[in-house]
Amino acid sequence: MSILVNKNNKIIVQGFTGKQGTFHAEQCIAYGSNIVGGVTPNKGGQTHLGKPVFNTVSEAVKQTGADTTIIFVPPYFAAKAILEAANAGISLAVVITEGIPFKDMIHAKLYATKESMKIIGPNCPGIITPDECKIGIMPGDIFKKGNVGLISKSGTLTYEASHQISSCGYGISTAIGIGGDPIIGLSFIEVLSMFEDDEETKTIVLIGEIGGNLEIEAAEFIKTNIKKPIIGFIAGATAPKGKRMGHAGAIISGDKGSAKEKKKALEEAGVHMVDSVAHISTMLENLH
Amino acid sequence: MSILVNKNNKIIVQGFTGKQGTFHAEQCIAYGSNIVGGVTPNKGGQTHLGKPVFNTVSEAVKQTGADTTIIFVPPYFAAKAILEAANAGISLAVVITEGIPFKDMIHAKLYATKESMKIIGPNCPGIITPDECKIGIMPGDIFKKGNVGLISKSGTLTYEASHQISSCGYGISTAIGIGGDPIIGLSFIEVLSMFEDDEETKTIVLIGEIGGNLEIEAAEFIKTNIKKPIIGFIAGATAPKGKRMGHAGAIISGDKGSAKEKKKALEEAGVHMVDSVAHISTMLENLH
Amino acid sequence: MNIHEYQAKKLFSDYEIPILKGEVVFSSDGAYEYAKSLKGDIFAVKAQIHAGGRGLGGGVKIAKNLKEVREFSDEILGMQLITPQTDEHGQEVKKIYIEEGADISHQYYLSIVLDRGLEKPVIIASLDGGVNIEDVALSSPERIITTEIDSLIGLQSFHIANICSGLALCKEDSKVFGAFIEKLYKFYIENDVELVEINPLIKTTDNHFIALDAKVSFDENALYRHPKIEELRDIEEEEEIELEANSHGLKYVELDGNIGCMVNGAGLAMAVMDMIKHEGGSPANFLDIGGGASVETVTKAFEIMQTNRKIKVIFINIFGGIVRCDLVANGILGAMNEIKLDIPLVVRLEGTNAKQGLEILENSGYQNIVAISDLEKATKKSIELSK
Amino acid sequence: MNIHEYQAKKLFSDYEIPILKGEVVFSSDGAYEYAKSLKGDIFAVKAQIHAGGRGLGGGVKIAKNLKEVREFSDEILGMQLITPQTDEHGQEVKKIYIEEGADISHQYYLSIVLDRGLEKPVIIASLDGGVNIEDVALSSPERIITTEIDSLIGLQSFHIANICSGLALCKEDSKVFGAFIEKLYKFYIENDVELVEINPLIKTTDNHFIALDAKVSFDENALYRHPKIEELRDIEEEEEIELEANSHGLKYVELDGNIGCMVNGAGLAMAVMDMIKHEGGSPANFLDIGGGASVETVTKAFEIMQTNRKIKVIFINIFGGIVRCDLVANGILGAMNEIKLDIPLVVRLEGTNAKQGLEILENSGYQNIVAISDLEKATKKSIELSK
Repeated sequence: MSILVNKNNKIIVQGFTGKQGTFHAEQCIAYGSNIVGGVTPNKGGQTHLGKPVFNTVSEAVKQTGADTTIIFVPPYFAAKAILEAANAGISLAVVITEGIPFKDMIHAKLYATKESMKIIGPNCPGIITPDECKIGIMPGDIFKKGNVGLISKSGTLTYEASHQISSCGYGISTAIGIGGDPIIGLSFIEVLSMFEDDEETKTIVLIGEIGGNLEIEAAEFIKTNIKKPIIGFIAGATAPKGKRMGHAGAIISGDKGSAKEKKKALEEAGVHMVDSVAHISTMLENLH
Repeated sequence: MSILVNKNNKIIVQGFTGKQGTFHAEQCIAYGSNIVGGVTPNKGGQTHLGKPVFNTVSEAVKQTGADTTIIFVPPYFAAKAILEAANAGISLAVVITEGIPFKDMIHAKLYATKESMKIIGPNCPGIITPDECKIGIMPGDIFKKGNVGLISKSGTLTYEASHQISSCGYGISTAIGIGGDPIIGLSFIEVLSMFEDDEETKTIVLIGEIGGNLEIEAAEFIKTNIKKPIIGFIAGATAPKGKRMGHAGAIISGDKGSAKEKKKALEEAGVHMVDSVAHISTMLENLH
Repeated sequence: MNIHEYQAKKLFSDYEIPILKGEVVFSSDGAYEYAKSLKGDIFAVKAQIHAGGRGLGGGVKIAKNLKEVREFSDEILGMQLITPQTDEHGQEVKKIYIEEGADISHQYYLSIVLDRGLEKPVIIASLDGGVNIEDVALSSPERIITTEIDSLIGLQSFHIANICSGLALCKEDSKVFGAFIEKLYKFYIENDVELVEINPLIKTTDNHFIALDAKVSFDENALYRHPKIEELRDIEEEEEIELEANSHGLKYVELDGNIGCMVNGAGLAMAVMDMIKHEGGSPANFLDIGGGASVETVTKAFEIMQTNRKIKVIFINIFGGIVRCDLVANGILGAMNEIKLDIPLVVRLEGTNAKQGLEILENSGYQNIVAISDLEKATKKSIELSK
Repeated sequence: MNIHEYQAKKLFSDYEIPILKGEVVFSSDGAYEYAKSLKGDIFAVKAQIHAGGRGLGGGVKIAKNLKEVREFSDEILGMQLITPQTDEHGQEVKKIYIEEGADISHQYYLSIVLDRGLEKPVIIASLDGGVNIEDVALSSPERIITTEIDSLIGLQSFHIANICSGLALCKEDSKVFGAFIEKLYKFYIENDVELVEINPLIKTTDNHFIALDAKVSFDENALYRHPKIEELRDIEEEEEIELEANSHGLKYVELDGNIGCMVNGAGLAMAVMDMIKHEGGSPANFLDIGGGASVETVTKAFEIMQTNRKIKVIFINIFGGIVRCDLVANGILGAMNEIKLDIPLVVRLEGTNAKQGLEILENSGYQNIVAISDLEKATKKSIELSK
């Protein structure tokens, strides 16, 4: 078991023939992900990386039965790519693109919700179920199979956490980077709930960061809904107010969204918080 | 029991102080419906029919705890009135207004769905649970309490059917006129499903008419979902093609939407069809 | 509300939707003069009536020279044009549209219409134009591309790509056809259009896409937002008597039978027509007098039915609800005083104060009024009196 | 992206949002001349910097005559203005806004801002303007009306009615204030605004509603659609070095400490800063070099960090994923060849080919490079070297 993705997902790549799309699609294929084709407008009919290219998602779905998409389309067109995927009946879209205007993303998410398409991202590393399916830009080989569900706003912190988890002999059921933008698709709550229901997942590692309110909401949700042990970390305790820390969403305005506030809320919800990302493995060992 | 409405609904009237709104609100109050107030922009603070008038639905909800609205607002503003009700957290809107542009209605329904507000109508007589609650413009006294669930596109046909039902000693659990416009809120399917689940309802009377596809969809649904006996009638067997029979939606285009086609589909779904509205009572007696 | 081809094309050109040069004229002289001003040596002469299928009835002719333009114009102007969409008497042609010719390389079909079931507009495009789209739908459904447009997202470039790809258009044609669809959708959305249909939409030998025909109908309920479109209403094309009824809040449709019907409520009015037919009679009309039954309303309804000489009996069926039957009865008597009716009147009253209403009618002294409370009996009585 | 009050007010006037007459000037002479051209006998002299709370730092003064205009302008122009939103050094004032006076009868607050949790814009209106809205939220939340605007329906008249009614405005004021909100919302939506805040929004004694202040920030990601707004960027207001970093695809924020950080990934970069602090050190910056670690990128990062004289050690933390650590090591050495670094470098490499990468660094011959694979050890080493 795992959550959201496994070897059965039939995946297409939107922005397939672009530089980024090509590079990462190749990596995903090498990992064993079931990439069935790609979409690039006006390039339909070609073959790329040994897979068929289609003009539209709708055609790709008709021809290949695809149910999942990974989006590398540039920011100005990415929201439209999400609309197209939702319109074509795709059920999960992983959006790698960084820099989508929030107004566009609000609209795309509204429509995706209406069409029951889940979104991971945007501006995220993607999702991986080790040894089965990688839909993203993360290095596959640092994710070892195991029983820890990993969810994070940050890409490299996901890798760091996964590295620590495997360095102490544990592994990952599924790892998801939900992205650090102000408007994102799946949030902590939905993913936590899936991990809670997933038999394979025994422990959850949650990595948040400053900005926004998602961790506070997660804390509320955890209190009454999550029974599995959670290890938590919030990045950005030393970040100054009013400055964007790389991610568009990682900004403290007023006193809201600070690491301190989030850490406190999660601790009160029973999450085992660590002060340093280097202590995730220690905490994991303590819990077992 | 009953469906959708009972003596607990707290009802407001949108377009309260207008001629139509005043007349029918008075009738509803006289029937015993729990009208808690009304809304007319710029007339907030007044008292009308002994009930408070508010400027906005939101205020009315805050002050009275209203959960239901009946809308008498003129067609040009009616869709906005629906949006306002949905925005204010109303859970059921009965829309009496006739002549709402379909584009407006599509939009209003989209938003109402998002906000989980049910709509009955527009261009409908409303809903009544005899002896408990009337939210509409139907004459209350022809609806006797009983075990027949009545659903109809037409107003006066609802009265005619109810009259026949009571004339042979039966009565109504809840009667709903869903309206004859091209775009309506609750359709046969949703209401049939509620009647199926309602303990009080033993038999269902379904009255359709020419135009559109709702009866065909209902037939499909009935096959696998409805076990209670249904008596059916489709008005407009003798209507010519391409002519609107009063209701904006009652028009046969090509061969689609004819009474013959609908009757056949419903018969195949096990509905007891009558050829004349005068035979509903006979059929009801035969079934019992 | 329907409009004429020439009106629709004028609106199209406001949206830069490509059409051929053409003009509406009212005489063969006008036709001749206008055709002379056109370049080219082939002209279309097209009857301007609302009903579709004009070509089948001889309402559309291709003239190969100016002489033929005059001949065909003479032929078509003033004819009673019968098409599959008119009744058997046809529709008188009072204006014609003269249009330049074009070299056609392919005929497509394109329409945008509200799909009631989906509650969305759908764009229907077909590889086969110039023929009945319903026939294509039956014989080769794979040649029709249907695309739903969710109002949450509107028309998107991927919709257009899907349509063009479905029609197997080449890259250059896709660009031109895509732009055509965009303009048509804009027209559809901005004007509360219910149906816009272009059949055929031609591709010319020099690769232009042009609307060769144009059928448009608008949402009646939204016309208040489009006063300029409202002005396009051609009252000559709508049944005068139906318009007259409408203007008094009555909904009226004329039929072939001899039993005049006057009912409150559209559903009940249809049910009454059905019942008459079911029992062996023949209804002369659909007439919904709506909520009220005042002396004025009933008088107007009588006046309207009097215009139909075939009517042998009038069947009034009122279910008294908010309207009390005693008031209805008085309304009927009031109207009887206004208008001398020399045919029998069967009145069925039921609902609120039905008994009092029937009594009022029975005691009225009018010999031609039969008052009955049972629906089926009243229907049978009407039929009996119509034979 | 933030803009100045004077720029925001110019945009407001394009949307017919009422403002007072005013102009930006760059000298006290200019201030004097402009003030002279204004009617009235009271003038505002306002420092134009992006940070809020200017009044508290002495950046906003009310002049009662032209002489005072000149005096205050002299005072404010060139000052290092320290406000609750600047750092302790403040921000140099290079331009001021001269504005006519107004007779204020009430001060309101109005803003429209994206609520990330709701994923909708919200309109926040308060009865108390001219004060810190967060204080009002704490002390008298009932005086703040918050209204969510769903993008499916946009701003509706009932939203406005709810706001006006929440502020207990009379019918006449509601009309004027309602129109104000409509214009402001239009401005917000059409320009991809992230925050527009008017504090205070005044009502004058003659019943006009006027934006007395204006704070606007835009969605950086959407600026490509608004080239004219992009032109309003005031690079003097943004940290020069951060802009320089940005233009090379690096994300850089300067801090107070002495350990320079160079990390791939924003989350990891924050986590490294936190870890340094947690272990007793002090980070000098946030620096995310993103996905690549080429010679050019690393060289640029070194150059940027060299501008900060406080830095005693550079801590490089790269988690090799798609980027292989051996290539990163070569990138670092390449950069070392370009730039003479006289401070120690602690490099922690982990992930793909980490071992090879560390070996390359160890064998490089650079005495000031310490290569470590354990994150915590590397952090502690950096702190040790920074003391």
